[in-house]
Amino acid sequence: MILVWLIAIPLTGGLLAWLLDRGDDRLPRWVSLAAIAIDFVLALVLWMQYPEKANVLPGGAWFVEVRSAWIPGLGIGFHLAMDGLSLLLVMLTAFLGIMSVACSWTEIRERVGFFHFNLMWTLAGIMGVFLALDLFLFYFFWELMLVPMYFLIALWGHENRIYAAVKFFIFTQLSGLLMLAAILGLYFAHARETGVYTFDYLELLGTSMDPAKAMALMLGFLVAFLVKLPAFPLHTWLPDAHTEAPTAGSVILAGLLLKTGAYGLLRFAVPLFPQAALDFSPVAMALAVAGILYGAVLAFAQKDLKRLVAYTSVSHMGFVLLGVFAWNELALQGAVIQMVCHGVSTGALFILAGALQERIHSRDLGLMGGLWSAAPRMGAVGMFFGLASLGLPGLGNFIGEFLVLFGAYKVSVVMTVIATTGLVIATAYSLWMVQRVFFGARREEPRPSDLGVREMAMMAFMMAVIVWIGLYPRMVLSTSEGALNTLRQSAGVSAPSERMSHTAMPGANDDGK
Amino acid sequence: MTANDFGFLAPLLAIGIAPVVIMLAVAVRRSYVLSCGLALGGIVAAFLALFAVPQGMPHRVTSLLIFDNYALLYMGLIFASTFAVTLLASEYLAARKGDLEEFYVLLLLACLGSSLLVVSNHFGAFFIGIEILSISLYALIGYTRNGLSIEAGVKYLVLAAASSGIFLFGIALLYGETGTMEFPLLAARTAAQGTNGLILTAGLALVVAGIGFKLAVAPFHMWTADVYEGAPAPVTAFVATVSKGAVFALLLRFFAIVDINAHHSLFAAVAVIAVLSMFAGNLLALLQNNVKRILAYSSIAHLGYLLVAFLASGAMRVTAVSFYLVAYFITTLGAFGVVTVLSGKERDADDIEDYRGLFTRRPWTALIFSAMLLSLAGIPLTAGFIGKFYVIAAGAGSALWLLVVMLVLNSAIGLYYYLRLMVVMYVSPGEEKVAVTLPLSVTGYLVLAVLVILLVWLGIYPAPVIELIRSMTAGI
Amino acid sequence: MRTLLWLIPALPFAGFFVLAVFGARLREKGVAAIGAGSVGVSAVLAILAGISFITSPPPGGSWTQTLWTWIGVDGFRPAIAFYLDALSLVMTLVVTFVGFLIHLYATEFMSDDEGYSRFFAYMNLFVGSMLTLVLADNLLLLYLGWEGVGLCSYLLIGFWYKDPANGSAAMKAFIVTRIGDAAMAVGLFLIFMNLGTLNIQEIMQKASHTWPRGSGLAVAAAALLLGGALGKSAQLPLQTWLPDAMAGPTPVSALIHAATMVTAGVYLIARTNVLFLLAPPVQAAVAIIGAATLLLAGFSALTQRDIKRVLAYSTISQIGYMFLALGVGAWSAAIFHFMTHAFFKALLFLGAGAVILAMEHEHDMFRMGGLRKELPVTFWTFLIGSASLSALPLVTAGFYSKDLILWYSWSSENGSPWLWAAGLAGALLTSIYTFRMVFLTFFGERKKEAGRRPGRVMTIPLVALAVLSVIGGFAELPRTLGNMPVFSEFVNTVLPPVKAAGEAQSAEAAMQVVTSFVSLAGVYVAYLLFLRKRRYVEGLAATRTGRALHRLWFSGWAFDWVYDRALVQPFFWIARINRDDFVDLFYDGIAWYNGFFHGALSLTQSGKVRWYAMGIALGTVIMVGIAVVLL
Amino acid sequence: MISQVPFEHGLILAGALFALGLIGVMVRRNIIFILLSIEVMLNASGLAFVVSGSRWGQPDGQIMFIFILAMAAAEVSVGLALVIRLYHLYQSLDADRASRMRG
Repeated sequence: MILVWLIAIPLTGGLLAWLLDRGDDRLPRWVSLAAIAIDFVLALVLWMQYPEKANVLPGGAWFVEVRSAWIPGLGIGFHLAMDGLSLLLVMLTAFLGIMSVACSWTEIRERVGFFHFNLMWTLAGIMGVFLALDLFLFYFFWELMLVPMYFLIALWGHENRIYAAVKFFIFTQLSGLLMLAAILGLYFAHARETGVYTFDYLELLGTSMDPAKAMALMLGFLVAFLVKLPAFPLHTWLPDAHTEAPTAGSVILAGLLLKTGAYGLLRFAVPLFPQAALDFSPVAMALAVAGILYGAVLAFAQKDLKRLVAYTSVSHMGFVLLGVFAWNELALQGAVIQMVCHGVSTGALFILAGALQERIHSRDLGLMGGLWSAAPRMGAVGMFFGLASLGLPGLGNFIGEFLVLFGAYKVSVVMTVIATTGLVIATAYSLWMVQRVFFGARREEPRPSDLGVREMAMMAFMMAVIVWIGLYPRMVLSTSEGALNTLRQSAGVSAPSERMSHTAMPGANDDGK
Repeated sequence: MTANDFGFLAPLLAIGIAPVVIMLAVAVRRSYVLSCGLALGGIVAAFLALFAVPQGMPHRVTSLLIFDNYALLYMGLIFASTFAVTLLASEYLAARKGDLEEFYVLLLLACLGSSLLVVSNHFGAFFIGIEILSISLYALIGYTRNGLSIEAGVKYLVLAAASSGIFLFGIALLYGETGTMEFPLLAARTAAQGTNGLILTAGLALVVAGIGFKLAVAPFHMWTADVYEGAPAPVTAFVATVSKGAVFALLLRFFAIVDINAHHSLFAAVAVIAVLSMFAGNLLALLQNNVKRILAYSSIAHLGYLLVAFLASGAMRVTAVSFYLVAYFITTLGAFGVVTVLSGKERDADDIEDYRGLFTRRPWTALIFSAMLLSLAGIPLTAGFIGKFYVIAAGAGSALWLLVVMLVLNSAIGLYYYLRLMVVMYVSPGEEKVAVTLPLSVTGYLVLAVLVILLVWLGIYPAPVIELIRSMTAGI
Repeated sequence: MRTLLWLIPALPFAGFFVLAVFGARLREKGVAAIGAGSVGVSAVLAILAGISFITSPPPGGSWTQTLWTWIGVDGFRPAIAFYLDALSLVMTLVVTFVGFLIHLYATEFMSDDEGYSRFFAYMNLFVGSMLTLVLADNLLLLYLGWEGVGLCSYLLIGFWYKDPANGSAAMKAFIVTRIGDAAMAVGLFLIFMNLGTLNIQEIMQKASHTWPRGSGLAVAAAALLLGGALGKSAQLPLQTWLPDAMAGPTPVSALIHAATMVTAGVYLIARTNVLFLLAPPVQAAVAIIGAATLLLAGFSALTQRDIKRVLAYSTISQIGYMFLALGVGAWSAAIFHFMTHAFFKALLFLGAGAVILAMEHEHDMFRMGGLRKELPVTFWTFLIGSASLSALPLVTAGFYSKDLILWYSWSSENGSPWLWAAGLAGALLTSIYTFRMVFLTFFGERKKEAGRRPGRVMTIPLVALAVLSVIGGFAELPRTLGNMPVFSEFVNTVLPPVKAAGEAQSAEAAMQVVTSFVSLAGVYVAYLLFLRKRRYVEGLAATRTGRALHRLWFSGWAFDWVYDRALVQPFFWIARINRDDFVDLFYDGIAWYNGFFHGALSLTQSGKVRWYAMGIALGTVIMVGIAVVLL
Repeated sequence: MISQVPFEHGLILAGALFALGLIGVMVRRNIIFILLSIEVMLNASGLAFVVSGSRWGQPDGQIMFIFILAMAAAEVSVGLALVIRLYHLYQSLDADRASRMRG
């Protein structure tokens, strides 16, 4: 039941926030904060109960599960379940949820209730995506989170918000519908094989079909997840959406929505079609590497701070894609860490960008510079997250990226080497960003004020998480371990790493020449 | 004809007698409220009569009509929709001048024609039903007698009559080839003849073309926007829902008896129509600024989607079409309902600018309209989502992948204008527009509230309705 | 002591944390106490550790302290663990002790700077990272320290952030070293993939069992690690960042860009010596790169005007010597030179800092002169440092260490006369440019009044380092001069001994005479050219070849120019032309076509009923046509 | 029994009439003539029914024709009413004038 609560509390909180929006706009804020904080506490409680070795649980790594009929006529059930992977992402969702409410505290002044309604419902949808185990239910949540997100961008965004919001919506909706078609294809394929019509993930696992069909269906899933992730060349909605969204919207987009794509890959695309995913993995890894480099180069070129950060997401999520399609334990663990850390660090960068925009009313890097002397705390925090995004060891992102690369090296030496050069470009854009914003002499008066207590508190939490994961990632790793092992088992033994490891030795030799 | 037959005919009789009563009442004394009330009473009576039909379905009354669960389901849908239209129209019309009582006579006649369509088992009945419907609609569309309304009426009349000619010719060809106009017999003889008779196929194609006009599918769609725009908003709602739904129900019944999958060339032609409709509808609506026209074009696209399910085979086909129609009825009635309650005396609220900042002026109306638009776009928590899911499922189940992909692409295009319309309502109005300030229409909002509740209920928990539709359409 | 090992790096980290969080609220004295104090305590602990390590040598010659498993995935279990053996002990001692002296110096040098606490926070972070680097028991933790010191280098070069030029220099430093680091990262992947561990000692063991000498994988692994070392130690071809790094405050140059961080590459190669021994081509490359670098940098140092840039090129050149030593297998000699270099180069930088402070931030040596009288302590200590750098015979530390390198470059198995000749030429260059610097700065006519004189706190480190620059060399007395190889015996508990070709002792003595003569000759040449007969030099520089060479050397052999044209500008160009993301054009195109079709279709909605009828007629014809044709 | 006109011949005649009517709808601008052309179309269909009925010797075709007549009458009466309103609005019977709604 606790899983239902996780989704229901933000839904209710959002509704309450909206209904209570009568004059005093503090009420909706507090209600939302309370709702999402309760969620966070629930998630923490679950984490504390999380069994040390979840993968020895019978029947998979699910340690909380809810199942009831929904539309029995079509084999649709209301099936939520949580394993370590979902747990981590749910915690991330609640954590960034708290941050996104907090970072809107002074930024949003219009239609506060409705804003928080949308915020909470987006979060609820995301929670649902991470928990759903019925493919129809998954798709339901997948689509559900779009509408409030659309409103967040379209109503509270910046100059070009409508364009960005529509672009975002159309990209995700179109790819989502392709996924729906693929879900249905799988549904019928399974029914043809077994005579049972069901959307239940656990039953659909291991459906056998001919390779061409499996590949087509896998691509249907993949396109939805790659758009969300986003992978090159399906990424172009992201810079617009991230740039135009209000701060909370950017935080949720970058921190959580992108993770739903990665989660989908991990949970559905690969385990449901292991062979097709295996066959496709060279292409996917190439796309990942292209994304890493392409996003990094574009980030370097940007003049708009939020746009810059947005392109870094393209680059960083490339590592996740690389990790997922390397599909060995190292790479998968790395992808999970990268998801969590990218969520937090990019979220923090967007919050900073938002704080800057509140102060100097611009995101143009050309108009910034020299802010360190006026706002040293902001500078230090900006530096910190800049370093996190370039993958400085000791910070969480490093663990993620390096585990992915370690894992990917087992599968493809060439891809790994190219991806590693992305680290150099990441250095260039991160330092460039810090340089442009904080260093140099301040040209324009007045001097912006430094981060306040609320903002500093948020930043402190986020920095703590990044350092904690950077130095002691084992709590995260052991949480996702069981889940990832189960996923790898359910995908069967023919995971790419097993096959490719035979070729890794000569590959390494070639590289050495 | 036996007493038992009359039991089955009761709903039709009720809906047929009501206009006569209204006419008589008007002859005695003109009373708007009375005729409106009588109309509502007639519909309610007809609806209740649906529950009182005798045992022994399916039951044929002469060779013309057949009463089965399927017919009852669609009659129920038609009656309920007409009821909603009547309520919407009551206040809409009350704000206007002129003789208004006859409106309900025409509306009930149109309803009768529609009902006849869903029980017809014979081209004769089909013809009579569709003409009763059409001729009533000519008058209804031109009812408010302003320039646009008349223009729309004339256009509809000319084109509908021409398309009647087309399907009549088609029926004549079929009849000439098979010697019968009774559906089951026709199907049997067609099957016996083989499916590649030239005249037979041409006849079927002509029938489909004529029906295509009523359904407003491309390339027979061009009247739609003009008629939707010119007709009074409640009539538009009726045209968009009841008239299309009834014709589609007939189409579905006919081609359930005459297996369309056996007619490959016809199947291809209908597939082409489906694709053309999707693209034409969505592309036409893309940058349109008139809300009624947007909804018109959107309905063209939706009929295209519906044809995808129609072309599917297997058990899911009828359920998918029926569920989609139910969702579509609710959504479309809701959308035009919003247009109706926002419309002023002079003209309907059909300019997109009328909706600018609606959320600040009338939050609930804006939300209802948003819900309807989201449902049209097929977003979760609305009936439209389940409907679209069902349609794609039917298509995927029959491996109509090309059509499914087209549907998916078009949904994305369609999204653009739904979102465009939606976001206009939420942006802050530049200066407070006082163009449309009507007193709140109580019955109108009542209808809208019920529709929204149905919409969300179907979106969240569609299982009972799906089961109902399944059991009711099992015989087809 | 063993259980307190972790405190050595942890204390500076703690200092960093305190200063970062509370620094803004502390007064300068408090900041100085925390900043210098944490490193001081760490130095004391290091000395205690050293004493206990030497007095009671542990079995196996090392201590390991594992704090916790850092990452535990699959077989990948690098730990946060510290490993102390002779090599890391030497490094630790130098880092903490020299580090402490420089911190002390900086408490005065940096006074009244608005970023006082920030400075010490960064410095503490640096020391902590550097200690992590040298004490790491696995390559991943080493990499953490490695990147950490790179970060601090970046932060401190750009410390005076208001001048964008400093920021650019800082970015250049970080990015260039990151290029090397990327190679090193790939090396880590390769090593883990093939050996299944990142623990340094295990790597050493497994590598020698798994990989035959000269095998492809061993070569690749060594080459990739070398890539990292080249970047960090500013060796060819990644040396270009170091001269620009002088934009940072002088104590930073002393600590990071002379004494410690830039020698991390040397440490890395020494630490992973087995890999290099398994890869002879790479080891040869190390020697050749070292030789080439020491010559190139020597020539560049000859032409610089900025006193700190002279020292920077000198640092590159001296690290070149260390690489040369590593390349010929003289592991202990490299480490020995690292130690003496840390003393005298830190001393020289601190001295230069005192000069610069006195000259009110004037860096150009040609605008100085005659400071001998005005800054006596600085002068004498600087002179000692210079002598040590020039390796003046017998009395300087530099002599002993450099001599060892030159000897082995001739005599060891991997040595060759060419390498030796390069080293010797380098030695000549070294003493010329060093004394050019001394003469220009402290002799000749006075061109500017000395302003602020160094106070006591700045003097103490100068003196202490001067003493070390003299006596530091006595830790290793060659066969010909007392034969007390204390240092190499100690270090060789970890490092393999030199494989000498077995040259006679007399040859070594002869060699020493030659080198002594060369370095003294260099001093004389400098005296002649830069103090007595300036016109020779000016005449030489005025010729066409002279001007061209001067320009070439002054610009550091035009590496910057080439990199700018070949790499940086193209990158900027690609970034600039694709700023708006050409992929988006595709989607924009789709949107445009949708709009276009909307317009086209809208034309069909003409409003004319006859036209609509035509549509219906046409549609009917098409319908019937399809149905009949496809029949 | 009177010798029958062959089914195909009848159909060809009906088809030709039908096409004429359809073309009339498309080319005539006068709304009255458009209505007339529609009558031609409907009657062509009626003719086809009669021919078909005679082929099978059934009355059904003729019954349908009567239906069509009735329907045509109803349609024309409503149509003429609308035409009168249209004429009031535009002072013209030109069908193309009634094109205020488009796009």
